[in-house]
Amino acid sequence: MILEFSFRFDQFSIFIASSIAIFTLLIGLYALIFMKGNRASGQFLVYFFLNCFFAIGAVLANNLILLLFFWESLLLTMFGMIMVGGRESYKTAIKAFIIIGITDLCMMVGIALTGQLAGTFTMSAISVSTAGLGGFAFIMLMIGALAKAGAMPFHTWIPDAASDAPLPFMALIPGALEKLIGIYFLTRVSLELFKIEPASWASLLLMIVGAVTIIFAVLMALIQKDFKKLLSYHAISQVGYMVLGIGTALPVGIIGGLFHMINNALYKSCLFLTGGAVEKEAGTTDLTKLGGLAWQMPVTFACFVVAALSISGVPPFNGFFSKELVYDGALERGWIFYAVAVAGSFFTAASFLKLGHAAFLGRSDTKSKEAPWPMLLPMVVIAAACIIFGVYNTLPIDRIIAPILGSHALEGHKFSGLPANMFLVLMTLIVLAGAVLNHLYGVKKSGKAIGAADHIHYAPVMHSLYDRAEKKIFDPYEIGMKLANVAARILYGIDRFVDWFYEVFTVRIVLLFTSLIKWAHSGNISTYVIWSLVGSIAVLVMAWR
Amino acid sequence: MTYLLLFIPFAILILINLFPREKRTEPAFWLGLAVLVFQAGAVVASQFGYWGTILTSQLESVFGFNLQLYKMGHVLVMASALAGATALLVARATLKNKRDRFNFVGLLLVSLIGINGIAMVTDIFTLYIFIEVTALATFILIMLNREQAAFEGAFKYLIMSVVATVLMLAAVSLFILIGGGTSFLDVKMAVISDPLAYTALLLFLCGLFIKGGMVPFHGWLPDAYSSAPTAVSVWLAGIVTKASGIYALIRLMVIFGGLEPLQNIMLTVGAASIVIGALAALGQKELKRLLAYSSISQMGYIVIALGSGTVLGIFAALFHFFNHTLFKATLFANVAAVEEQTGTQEMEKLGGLAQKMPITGLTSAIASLSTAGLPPLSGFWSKLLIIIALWISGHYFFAAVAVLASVVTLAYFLLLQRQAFFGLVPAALKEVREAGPILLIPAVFLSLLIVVIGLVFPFMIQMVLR
Amino acid sequence: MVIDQLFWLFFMTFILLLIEGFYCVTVTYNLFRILIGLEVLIKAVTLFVIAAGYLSGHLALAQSIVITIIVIEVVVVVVAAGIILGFFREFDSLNVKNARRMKG
Amino acid sequence: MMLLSVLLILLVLISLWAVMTPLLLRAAIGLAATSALLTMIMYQLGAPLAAVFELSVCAGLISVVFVSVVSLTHRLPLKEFMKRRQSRIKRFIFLPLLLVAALAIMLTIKLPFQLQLPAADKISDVRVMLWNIRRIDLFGQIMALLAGVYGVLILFRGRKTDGD
Repeated sequence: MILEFSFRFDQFSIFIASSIAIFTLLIGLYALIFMKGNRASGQFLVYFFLNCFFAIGAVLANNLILLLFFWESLLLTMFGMIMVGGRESYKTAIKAFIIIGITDLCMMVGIALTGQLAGTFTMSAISVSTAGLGGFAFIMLMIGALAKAGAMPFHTWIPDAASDAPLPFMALIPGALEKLIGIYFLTRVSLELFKIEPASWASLLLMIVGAVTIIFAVLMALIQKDFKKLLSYHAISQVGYMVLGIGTALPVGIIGGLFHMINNALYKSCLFLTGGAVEKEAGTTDLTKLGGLAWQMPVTFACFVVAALSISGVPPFNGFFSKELVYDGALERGWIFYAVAVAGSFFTAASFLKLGHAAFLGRSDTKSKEAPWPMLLPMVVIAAACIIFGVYNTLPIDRIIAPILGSHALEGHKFSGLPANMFLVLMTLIVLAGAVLNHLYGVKKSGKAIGAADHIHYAPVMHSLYDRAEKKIFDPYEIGMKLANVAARILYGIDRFVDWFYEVFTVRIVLLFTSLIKWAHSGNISTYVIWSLVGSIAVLVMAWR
Repeated sequence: MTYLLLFIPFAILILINLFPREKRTEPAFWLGLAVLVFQAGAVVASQFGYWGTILTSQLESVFGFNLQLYKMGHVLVMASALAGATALLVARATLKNKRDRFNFVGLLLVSLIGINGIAMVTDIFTLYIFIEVTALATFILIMLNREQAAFEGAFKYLIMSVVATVLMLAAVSLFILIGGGTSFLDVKMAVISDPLAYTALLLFLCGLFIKGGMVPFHGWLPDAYSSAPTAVSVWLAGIVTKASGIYALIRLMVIFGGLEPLQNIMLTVGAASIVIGALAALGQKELKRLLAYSSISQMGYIVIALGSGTVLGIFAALFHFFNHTLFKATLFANVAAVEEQTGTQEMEKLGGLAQKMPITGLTSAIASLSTAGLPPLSGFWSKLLIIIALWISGHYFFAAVAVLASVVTLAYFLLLQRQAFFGLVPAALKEVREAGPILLIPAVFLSLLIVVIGLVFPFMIQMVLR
Repeated sequence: MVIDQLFWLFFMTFILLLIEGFYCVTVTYNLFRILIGLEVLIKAVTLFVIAAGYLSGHLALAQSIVITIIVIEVVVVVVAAGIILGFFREFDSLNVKNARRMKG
Repeated sequence: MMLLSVLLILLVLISLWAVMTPLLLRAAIGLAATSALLTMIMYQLGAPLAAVFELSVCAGLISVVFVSVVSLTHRLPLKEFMKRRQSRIKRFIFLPLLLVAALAIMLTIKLPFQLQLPAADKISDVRVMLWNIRRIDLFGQIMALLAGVYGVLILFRGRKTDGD
């Protein structure tokens, strides 16, 4: 087996690589200001740009082993960047390191198996079926890709990192870059290396993972009370749409997933950047303390609105178009997936209404001023890109994304422009309207006037509902919202269990063996001599022929 | 060149003893360093075919030694030069007594001759002699400070070493009985034809396992490593046990690699060493002892690679051999720096040293991560090649063991980093400062090598594998 | 056939001496006696090498090897004696229990 | 053959005595006697040069080292000695039994294979062998002795001295 290390420059890889470069440039500019005064800012920037180097290497690699090299190098820079956050961040860094490290090991196994089955490690030459051992290899590779993208159940480090790591890290790595390369690799694996079919189990598995991730993370996001933490759960939730889209294995879903990937990178990094500006200027990201920033930081507010509308899927922003494509694909594969995706959309809108209302509207207790221009510039550029990619969606879809699939797969369909299926658009609009109504309802029932933003953050849904619940128990709306709340709690429990499994259970088992081995090393030399004699006899017996 | 590798250290050894008693420590250090630089230079020069023609032909008539330096030996000679230079610098900084420093150089040269001999032997009994010379010098080196613990460590090493001697010499006598000679060629002929000689080979391998500290022959190793002065630990972990145990194993596996049962033994012993070494390291409280168990685990990787029985496996084993010298020497140099500045190497008493000693912290992080096999560091490539070699030869289970154990490796190094280099600085260590340049130079140089090799290797692999 | 019988005779002696040596090393509490056990082991091997040379007709080779073994043996014993003396100076006893401080 | 068998049996017995005797001095003497017997066996087998080495170095030099070590370490008080002796007897009593058992087992099984001996060596002179063929071994011996010299210099120095 010859290890030939080569790179690959096609439409897809160049597109992703240049996106990575652009994001790194913009957010790097932002980080220069944001990290000013931090003791370890120089160290952070070194990791930051090294990260860009490794990410581009991973995207351009045409050999699975070379890809693994760059891929695992990302682990190192990620660890370093979280570490920079401060004293408390060590635990988070370790957690991220362990989770990503273990999934990378799974990926290594997958790569070894794939190479074994295909007889080569060159990606462009690999074609394996998902039957038998190939299926195992597919799952292993998928685990690696999904963990990088931050899908369930490999996500638990992201919310922790949100509160510990420096904000440019959140804006770039979990917000944009890891999504890009994670989904890039997932696409390569499922469409090129394995060529999954719409009816296959692999496709179904991906769709289930996508749907679960959407609904799970968005419910978690709904009950968060911190600007960055809320965003970090959305960073997980949005991955679900991409995975769902690609999992459909239909052209419309794949294009939707890929388009959503780039859209998500845009608006999510923009949202994190506004969060960073708020943190820098107001001094906190706690929603109970924020309020009325809209008039103090108008540009930041404007960018936030654009990005929030995008992520909620309001026309004509970019998120709307990509979500429509994903819905289209999901509906074709089963109404349940569509329902989950739409529900996710509803909660997304609700939580962003809450966030925007709490942080930017209402009465202000703090005196903040607008962020400096190097921090504003990236936000504005990205927000503008959100609008451009929405209004002129022909540009990214027809020029960049559709050619990735190749013309024969498209069969003459055109996916750009206005969505083809007007029923879906109507549904989306209804859901969005529902979200707005829900928000207004929640605010009103929270006990104070609309402007009382500092009160709303207390879970606009839950708190008001608990007050109402004593009087109107059989209100279907309330029951529905209660169920959502209970589901959120249960999912939180699962979240903690996964965490416990990674951090406590495995460690306990290992430590048990460790103490056994330590006990065996009694320091007695005759024991050691006897060991070696027994070992010699064992060697003689084992190799007897 | 083969003769020079033995005689130049020998001549220097005589020379440093000729200096007057009061003034000999400094020249001994510099001459010792010069020998090691010569070693490294000789390896580089021999890559360009420079030495073979000029000097050897004239010396050949004078000394009729049966020695040959294969390409494989270059790795050992180079690694011993690097580890030796590190050990010398660490000794200069940490050994306070002038006489100790002088004796350190002398004994280092004796064991260096032993190691160079191991790199070049063509005869199984001569191999034993050089292993024994290296071991003898090492017993004394361990007791250089004559600390209480050192007597215990050295005595355990000595006892196990004699057990190894018994096994190896029993093998040698069986080779004489059946093959009528002890050169590798005779031994090979005997082993292929006769089951008794095959048994003898197994006995010899057991002896090498003891010397190399493989599980379950490893009892002496943690005690010897942790009780020796740190400068000696660099030398022991960096090259001595590997040269006298593991390199000899590689050499024999190159000769007898095709035998199926031998591969099974290598795989089993290697896997046991990897797992038990890593698990035991997880529970250690002292830096040196942790590194000692980690050495056992890493040696396991080399041996398991030999078990694959492929050329790629042997190449990977040699590469990991070299990498292990790089990162273990760096880590022990860091331990020396920590011990020098804080006066302790117990992890519970340390903390937050990355703030106080940034360069030491950084180099130790690089070396630890390289040990755990993380890209873009050199350790990643050797581990990857080992796993690929195992996978290609169909040993899926052992490949899985190798992969999973690297998680544990990562765990104990993260533990080390957290307890020693991150977190809060204890009150007793508020005044700690960075170690002096003598301790930093080898650490920085070696960790630079780790990074550079890691980054350059993917572009070199085609050339190297050919 | 005589050769085979002779070999078996030497082999039995070799094994008996090995048993003595290893028993002594593992069972005793005295460091010095461990050294005695090690010496018995080396004696056993020396005998076996000479016997192998004698039986196979390579006595010259066996003799030269035995000479080397003896030289190395002396150095090992001297070093071991030095360790034992140092040990005695530290602990004022030769009990091997003093050499079990490093464990785990 | 007869003489050889007797010598070998004696060798086993004397080394057994060296291992079993409670007094360290007697153990050292027993070891010297073992060496002397080994010398005789070597002589019987026609290896006089190795025999001389064995006699002078092992029976002579090593015994000197042993005796001096024994005399440098102090003796136990009589009461302590008797107590140790009791526990020693308990521990060492199994050794003769073990030896007898091993001997019985080995006497019952015959050699399971035929020895295939190689052609006799052309060089029968030890001097030629040692000085011409195995010259590298001599170099190794010199290095081992050098290490021994360092060992004596470092280990036999008195208690830790400070300074040079």
